[in-house]
Amino acid sequence: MMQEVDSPALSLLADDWDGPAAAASEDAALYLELDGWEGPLDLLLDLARRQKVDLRRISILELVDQYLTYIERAEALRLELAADYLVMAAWLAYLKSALLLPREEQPDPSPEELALRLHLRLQRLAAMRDAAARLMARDRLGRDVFLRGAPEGLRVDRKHKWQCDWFALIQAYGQVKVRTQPVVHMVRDRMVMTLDSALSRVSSLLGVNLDWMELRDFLPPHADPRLRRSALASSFVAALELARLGKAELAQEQVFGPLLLRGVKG
Amino acid sequence: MNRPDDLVRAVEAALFAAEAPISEAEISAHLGGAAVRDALEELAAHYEGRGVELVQRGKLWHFQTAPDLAHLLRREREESRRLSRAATEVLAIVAYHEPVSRAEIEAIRGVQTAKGTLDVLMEAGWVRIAGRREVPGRPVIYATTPDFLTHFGLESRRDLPGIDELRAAGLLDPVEDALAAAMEEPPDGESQAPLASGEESA
Amino acid sequence: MNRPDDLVRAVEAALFAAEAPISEAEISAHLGGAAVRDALEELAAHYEGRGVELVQRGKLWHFQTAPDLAHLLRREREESRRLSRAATEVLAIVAYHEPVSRAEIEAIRGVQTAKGTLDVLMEAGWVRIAGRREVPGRPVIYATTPDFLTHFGLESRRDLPGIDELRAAGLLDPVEDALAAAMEEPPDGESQAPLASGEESA
Repeated sequence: MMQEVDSPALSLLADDWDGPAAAASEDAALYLELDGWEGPLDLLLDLARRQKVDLRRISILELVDQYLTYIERAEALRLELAADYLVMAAWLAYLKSALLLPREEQPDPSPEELALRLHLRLQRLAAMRDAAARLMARDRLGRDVFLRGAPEGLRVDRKHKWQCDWFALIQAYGQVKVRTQPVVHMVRDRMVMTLDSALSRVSSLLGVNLDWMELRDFLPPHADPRLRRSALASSFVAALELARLGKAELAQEQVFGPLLLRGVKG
Repeated sequence: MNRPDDLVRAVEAALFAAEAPISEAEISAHLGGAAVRDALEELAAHYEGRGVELVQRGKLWHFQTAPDLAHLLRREREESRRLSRAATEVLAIVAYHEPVSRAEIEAIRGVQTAKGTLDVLMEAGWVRIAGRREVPGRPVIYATTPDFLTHFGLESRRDLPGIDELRAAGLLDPVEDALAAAMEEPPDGESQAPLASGEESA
Repeated sequence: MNRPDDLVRAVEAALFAAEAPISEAEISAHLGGAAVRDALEELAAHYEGRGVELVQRGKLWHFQTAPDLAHLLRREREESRRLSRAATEVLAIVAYHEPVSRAEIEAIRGVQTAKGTLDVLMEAGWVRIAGRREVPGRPVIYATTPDFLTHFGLESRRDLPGIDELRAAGLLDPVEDALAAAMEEPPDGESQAPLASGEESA
């Protein structure tokens, strides 16, 4: 499977490396190439392998030149290059110039270190690529060796031992009974203030007070709390009604603040 | 042990990998038309008495595990599981109302009862099918088993607490009331049963 | 030929009947807890050189056809899906470096690894998530599965082709470690040879 490295497309490029730049067929070939490489490191490794020397002895300078030539050619053919190829090209150009400087003028980190790092990365990628090829070439189950075609199967029959106790049983029955018993709802008779009585109460109180009054002041003072709630609701509706009829003014300074009202004369 | 020759090995592998019993002709076709009869005989002899044997059924050959070992290929494991709430309810209804049809169970529970729930109870060995009710549709009716009595420590179904006892135990209180009663010990918590008796005596 | 004893027969039958590779412990559980190691060894020896062999992959054992018979048995449907080159590389990196994070895989390959590549390997059942590395970001780490060993015919990860040589050559260490080691060596050490020669020739 990994023999793809030596696929026809690649050897085509190798053969045509110094050929004329304009041939249409070569455009296509080069296109295929760019599709075929998984990023700059992949391309570099391929170029390195074409030096046909042990990867440990590869010349980084030569490799850099080959890569840069390749990128220049691709640019000359106006091929769309992925950004990372160009980033790698720029980095390699820098590496090359740094390597060519006299040792005392070399920048830090040293170009030797950078080159070594690149070298180590190529070795590691190459090692994994070879390992993958050897792995794929092993006697693989379902391809080279086969399991039994029709195994009887080993079965584990799970048998449930159900648990339930006496109390759970009768409790469940009780709950069924309760749930299905006819339910009678009783609404308790309680004191309410009707809208009519609230209307007359509020309007009469407005008549004797000229100043702003809070709505709560209209409620019967010593009433049962539940009656007070009913009275508050009725009085509020009564206040709205009186305001609608033009008999009262309403004011509220803030949301949920006290509701004020006063009578309108005439 | 003497090594089998290549033809025997190939026949052995072909039989092993085959997904169904396979004829002499098919094996032969697989192996480029070689005569495989002798190889089959040799293999059958080799496997005789082993844990696996090569058998011929009609024209077809296949490996099978030795019949006397069949019991090893299946293993039972018991797992303890708690009966679900729904299943407990259904069991209780069967116990109190037996024999009872599924429709009747549903009417009492007020909810639909999955078929699986009754299956679980039958698997547990507590409920059995007790025949059919002679009404239109002849529905299956269910009843409890002797195992049910044993498991729940009952002499007979009459040992199940009656409705009055359930009520006295608070098991017929609406759930919310029962909860409330449990939460705040009652100032007027006596209001349920004792009230009735109190009224009578008054 | 001497007949195998009952335990050997039983182990043989269980292995034949199993639908997937099976561990010593599982076989033992099927056979009432018997110690089956010796029987496994005896069977493996008995089947050696036959058309079917007994192999151990990690903790799992299974019978399979002999590899040299592959050409006779290979089916027409010849492997429906082939792994992409990217996927085979990622699989190798996981196998040789496990456990390994996605970032570490990408550092070796020099390209981003599509999420789908790892998914394909996990779907194939060869790679699994093996937790998180306790470093900032807590990246997920990946490792191979027992199925991986079974599929590629490896008794253990130590059987990975060339793994000892790769380890000895430091090729399984991170670049940083190798770099540090190389920089510590004498400046005119042989490890620098290719670069030095390049410079000299320039």
